[in-house]
Amino acid sequence: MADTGALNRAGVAAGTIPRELSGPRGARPRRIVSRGNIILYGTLFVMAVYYLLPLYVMVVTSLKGMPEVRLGNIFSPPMEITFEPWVKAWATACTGLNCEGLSRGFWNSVRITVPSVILSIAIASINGYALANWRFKGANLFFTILIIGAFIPYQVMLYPIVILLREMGLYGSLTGLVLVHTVFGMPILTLLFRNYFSSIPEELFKAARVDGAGFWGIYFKIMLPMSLPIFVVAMIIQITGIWNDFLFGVVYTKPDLYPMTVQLNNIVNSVQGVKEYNVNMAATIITGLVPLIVYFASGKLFVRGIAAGAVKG
Amino acid sequence: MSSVIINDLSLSFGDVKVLQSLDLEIGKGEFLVLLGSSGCGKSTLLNCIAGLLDITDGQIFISDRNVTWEQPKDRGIGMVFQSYALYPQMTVEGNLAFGLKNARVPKAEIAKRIARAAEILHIEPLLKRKPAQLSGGQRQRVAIGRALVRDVDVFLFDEPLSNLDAKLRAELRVEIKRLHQQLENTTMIYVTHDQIEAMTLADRIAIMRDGAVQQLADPATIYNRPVNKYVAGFIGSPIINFVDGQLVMNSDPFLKAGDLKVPLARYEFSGNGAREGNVVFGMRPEHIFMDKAAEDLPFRAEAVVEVIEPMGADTLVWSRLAGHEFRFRVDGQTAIKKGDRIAVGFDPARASIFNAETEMRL
Amino acid sequence: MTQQSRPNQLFRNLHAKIAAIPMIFTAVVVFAGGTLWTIFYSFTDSGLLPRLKFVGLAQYERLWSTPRWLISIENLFIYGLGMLVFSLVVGFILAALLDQKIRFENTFRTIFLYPFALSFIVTGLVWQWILNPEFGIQNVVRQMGWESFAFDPLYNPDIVIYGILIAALWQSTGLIMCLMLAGLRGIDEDIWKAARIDGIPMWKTYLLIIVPMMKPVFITALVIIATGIVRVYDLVVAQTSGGPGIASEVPAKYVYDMMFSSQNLGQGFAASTMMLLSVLIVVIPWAYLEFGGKKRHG
Amino acid sequence: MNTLKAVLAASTMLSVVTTASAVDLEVTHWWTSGGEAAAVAEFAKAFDATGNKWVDGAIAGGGNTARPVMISRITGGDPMGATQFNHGQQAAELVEAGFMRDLTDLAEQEGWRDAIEPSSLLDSCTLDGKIYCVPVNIHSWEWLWLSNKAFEDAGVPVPTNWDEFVAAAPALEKAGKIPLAVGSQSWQIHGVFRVLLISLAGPEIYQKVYGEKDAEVAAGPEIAKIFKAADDARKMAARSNVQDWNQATNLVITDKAGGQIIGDWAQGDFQVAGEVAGEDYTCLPGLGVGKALETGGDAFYFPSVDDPEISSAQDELARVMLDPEVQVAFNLKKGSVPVRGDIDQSAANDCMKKGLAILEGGGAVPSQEQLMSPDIINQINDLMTEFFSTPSMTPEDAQQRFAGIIGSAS
Repeated sequence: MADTGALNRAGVAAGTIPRELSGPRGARPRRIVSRGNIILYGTLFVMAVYYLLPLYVMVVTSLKGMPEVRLGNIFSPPMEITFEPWVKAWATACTGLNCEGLSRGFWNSVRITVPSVILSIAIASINGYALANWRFKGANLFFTILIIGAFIPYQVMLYPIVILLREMGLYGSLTGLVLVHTVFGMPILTLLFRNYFSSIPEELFKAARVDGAGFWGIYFKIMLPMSLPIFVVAMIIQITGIWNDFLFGVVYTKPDLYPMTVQLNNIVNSVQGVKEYNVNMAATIITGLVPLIVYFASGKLFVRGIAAGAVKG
Repeated sequence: MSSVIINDLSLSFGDVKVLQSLDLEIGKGEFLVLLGSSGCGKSTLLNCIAGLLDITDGQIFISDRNVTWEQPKDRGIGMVFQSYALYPQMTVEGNLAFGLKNARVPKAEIAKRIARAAEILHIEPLLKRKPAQLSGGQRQRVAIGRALVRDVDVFLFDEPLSNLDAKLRAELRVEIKRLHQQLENTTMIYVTHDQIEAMTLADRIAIMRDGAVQQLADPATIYNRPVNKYVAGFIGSPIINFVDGQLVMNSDPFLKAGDLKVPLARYEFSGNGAREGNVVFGMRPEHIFMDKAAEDLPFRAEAVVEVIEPMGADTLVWSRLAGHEFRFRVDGQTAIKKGDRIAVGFDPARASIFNAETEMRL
Repeated sequence: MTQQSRPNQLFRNLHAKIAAIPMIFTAVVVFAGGTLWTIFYSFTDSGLLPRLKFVGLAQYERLWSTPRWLISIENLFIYGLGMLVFSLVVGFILAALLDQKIRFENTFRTIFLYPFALSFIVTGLVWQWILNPEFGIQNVVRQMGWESFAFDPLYNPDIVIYGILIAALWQSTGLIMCLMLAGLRGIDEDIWKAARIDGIPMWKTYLLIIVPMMKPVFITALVIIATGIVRVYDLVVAQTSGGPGIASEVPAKYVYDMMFSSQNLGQGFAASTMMLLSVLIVVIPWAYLEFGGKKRHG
Repeated sequence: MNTLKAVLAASTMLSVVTTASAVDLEVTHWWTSGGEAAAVAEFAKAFDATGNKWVDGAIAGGGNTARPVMISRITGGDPMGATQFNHGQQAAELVEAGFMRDLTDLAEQEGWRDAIEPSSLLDSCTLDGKIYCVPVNIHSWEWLWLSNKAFEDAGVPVPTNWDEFVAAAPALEKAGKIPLAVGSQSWQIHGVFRVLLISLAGPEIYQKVYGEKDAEVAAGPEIAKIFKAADDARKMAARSNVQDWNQATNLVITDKAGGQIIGDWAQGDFQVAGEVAGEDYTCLPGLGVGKALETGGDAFYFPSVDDPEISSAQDELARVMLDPEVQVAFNLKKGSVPVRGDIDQSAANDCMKKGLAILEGGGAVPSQEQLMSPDIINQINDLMTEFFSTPSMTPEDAQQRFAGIIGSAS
């Protein structure tokens, strides 16, 4: 509103303004409740309801007892809040004879996600850097294959990878699954990093070369410190992606190592009599909690990073 | 003794020839400006000298060493970029020290060199700041400092002033010149598209076009005796007047262009001599005079004023002379108006005449 | 040391090449190799285990005469078209709304994007619950007094794929919105000023000026959506398991079921080869344009 | 890589030897419902009693979800200690490729050939004269489970055969009940069809179609009748909208549905729910008319491993599974029939006794898994599912497609 003040002062200072010029001045009066605003905020509100509804239903259902769930109004708030479904989902829900709930799957997911995220990002960032700044003959060909690989339905490679892992003696091991996540995360991450590093002025890279830094020197001393946001983005993408993975977790590991999503599916599908929707919903929320926390914690960076990486495409 | 020698250098990307068989020899302590419009290959040439681009053919020598396949860091060069290219995460001091650390220069020596560079460039108070906290001019000083601390024989400037506003540009230009004078034995190769920078800074200017050098000479020669029509048109502001005409070689040679007839007895033809035929006659606006100042000149005529562009110190007059458009410069205080008929004159000895087909100087 | 001759090309950028070994391995051995292996074995009658008994195109003939495959293709087509159109339109509209200098922009954006953090398994389970006619929306509306209200997409073979689409859109439009928003923010303010001075209505400015300017963003969004479409699997498994009947089957599930449940690898490989083929027809020209042809030099 | 593996195996062997013979044996299966889990616990208990440890590898979501995981682990070189499969052709290729242990010696030592009844069960485990699996139970599909209370509510008597059930459907509908509960998974729908076929058309026709893959019979009038009956069934099941079989069973237990056609494993869930056969629910083997039961079931396979410690644990488990006491305990919980002919059946409840009577009367027919490849079974599954979920598809169309699939299998 600084402009208005300036304008008003100018008006006062001018003093003798001809009558015909003394019409409206200053800022245009803004109506908060204009028709446009009603439509604008109305639409946003309706959309927000659509997006929030499932979360609401999950939370509400998970806090109800089974008798109340059976009453059938999924939107009504719980009459009597109970945390039993949460406890059950976390600690005692059964798959076959294993009644440890999701807790085991949680730690498995942590054990799978942490090394996978680190390895996949390390490799992809170096790939992106090599592609953006150190183009060598054939680099584009490999990159093109890699990007096309991003579109190949996983099913096409499911079986050959079983064979590959078997030949390497890694089938069913944590290492094997980490490698699979690294391989399948590579196309999109490499693209992300390549685009980001390409957007860093080339002159900076040239200056570093004149200053005597080599391939690794430039990567660690110049590029890495400048790329914190894109690394955070990559981490967000990978943590959510790997945490949420189901297919690889189920195909390439054994039950000791099942990640949380697989356990969730097992618990939800291990119906013993009636489906315990409240426990299922609690289990669902618990499973989604980690990526949700990552997302809420990273907030703006998530959005900004996506923009930086993807818009340049 | 030569500092940088470029021998038959070519560069192509696939089928596209970017640089074609260039030969250049730059003396120790010389200030060479590579001048040309964008896309002429001047920056590419600089990158080749720096070793940032692999050349297709030819050789590069720096300080009598064949560095054609050396890494940039081993060539004994420092480089300053248009966008400053300061490492944003490091302080000014860190930026200055980075190259030295990579070269494993002892700490004490690094401190000494930074102190010296900071003094020369007046950036001592900035050493602890990050680049983002600096103004454009300060950043470019730091960037120059980064080349300075490397203690190298050759400085490469890639349009270092193009991102600055006019006032700062003038300031830093002088500073670069002073720096060059201070560092007597340092060779500087400077790429720009700004002819004022080129004229003010250069010992010699290489004018480039389409990956080839058009003319390599000192600024005065470039200005007074451009080797071809392109160079004549490129250098000088306002732009040189061109008139298409015929060269007639009677006892006294003269230019005939419609009703215009200019005696060329005083014109110094270049070595390969002059032949009759179609030519382009060039005359710089600042070499055309009016009224009294024109009285003693070998060529005089009457011109009609069409447009007047006052520019403060002087005024640019667009006039029509014997059917041809001539721009010329007069004093800023002039009282002439549109439609005035005025007497103008010039000395044909200061003209440049080019073959209409080859566009080479006659 | 002064090198007089051109060094061996193989050793130029040696570090970059070493660093790229994992990428080259992935591209060549896993992606290209694995794909070729699958294609190769699609001409065999491999059952539970791959075996080299060639049967020509028999697997493909059977594939295209199997109703379940045809339904899968039809579903994928509907789902894909729906995802493309609605993701882009809804994503763009949401982005445009958020770009009106509104209050609580961050809150709204957070709300629209959070489902993207959830897995398809979670998404599928939640929407299965909400769309469950006994407990979900249908029941609630009926309890409110509209007795004949019917909304049971997951139990109606004719519209089940749209039930899946609703969940998929819920999960993924937020991402598209974010891309679009970034694209909108990247557009020069002067364009808006010019359009206002020229008196062009806002919707027209968007449609005729802004959207064409955002072509790269749209292409990126398109590629991201398209990648997800062909892959759709977890969501269907969690939401309907392909049912009711086989009404919501999708190709990825056909492949999986054929390979592992019917113990007919050959048939599964043939189906995945068809998926691959359709993807490649779209992607190869795009990838070539985007990454193959263009050179980046000063 | 193989040397490395050998070294690793050797080193683990050493460590095992020093720590006595307690071996953790991972057993994968897809038994996750209440009754099933209780039954598995019997195996686990008995196995743990031998000093070894049962590591449970339950995979939920039914055999179609679990088998891929098991197969890829075996072919991927990371085999479990033992794994469940259905009898028949599911594991045939794994056996052929040498992934499974030959149990012939153990079988002779333990005298399985004499003990196991019907002998066709062991035949299904046999390839080239060698035995590769341990059958643990006999399951039969041909059961109709009825809720007594549901019929009471509808005011009609509890039916005693299929035709009466069909006739009672309108009354059930009127009382707000779902006449027939059917889980919408394809294997369950196919199961309903097969039960109709074996019970209403008889085992000979079943043998011709499923065993000999006779497309003419499949297109003939007897099968046409079955498709008519299936048409009735799909109408009765129109409002059934559950997925899993035990959800459907639960509809019967809670008296929301009149009945369900599903195998004898449903009995386990009736028991867990505290229902009593004859009082709360009624079971009609062969739909009350048929005199034949499929005798399929589950079997355990033991992947070959190099480690002798694990091999001996596998032997131990195989022995435990066929132990007469364990057999009884397990099958009681599971609701299935023991595979041994030489044990006391007195603990069996009413329904089980009815089933045993039919089997003793020579009514055992091989299960579909023994007769057909999974590929063909899945094709029929899909067809039946399509038929049930597409009201516009006529029985005639469906039959024609059915005959086509049968023809392609021969």
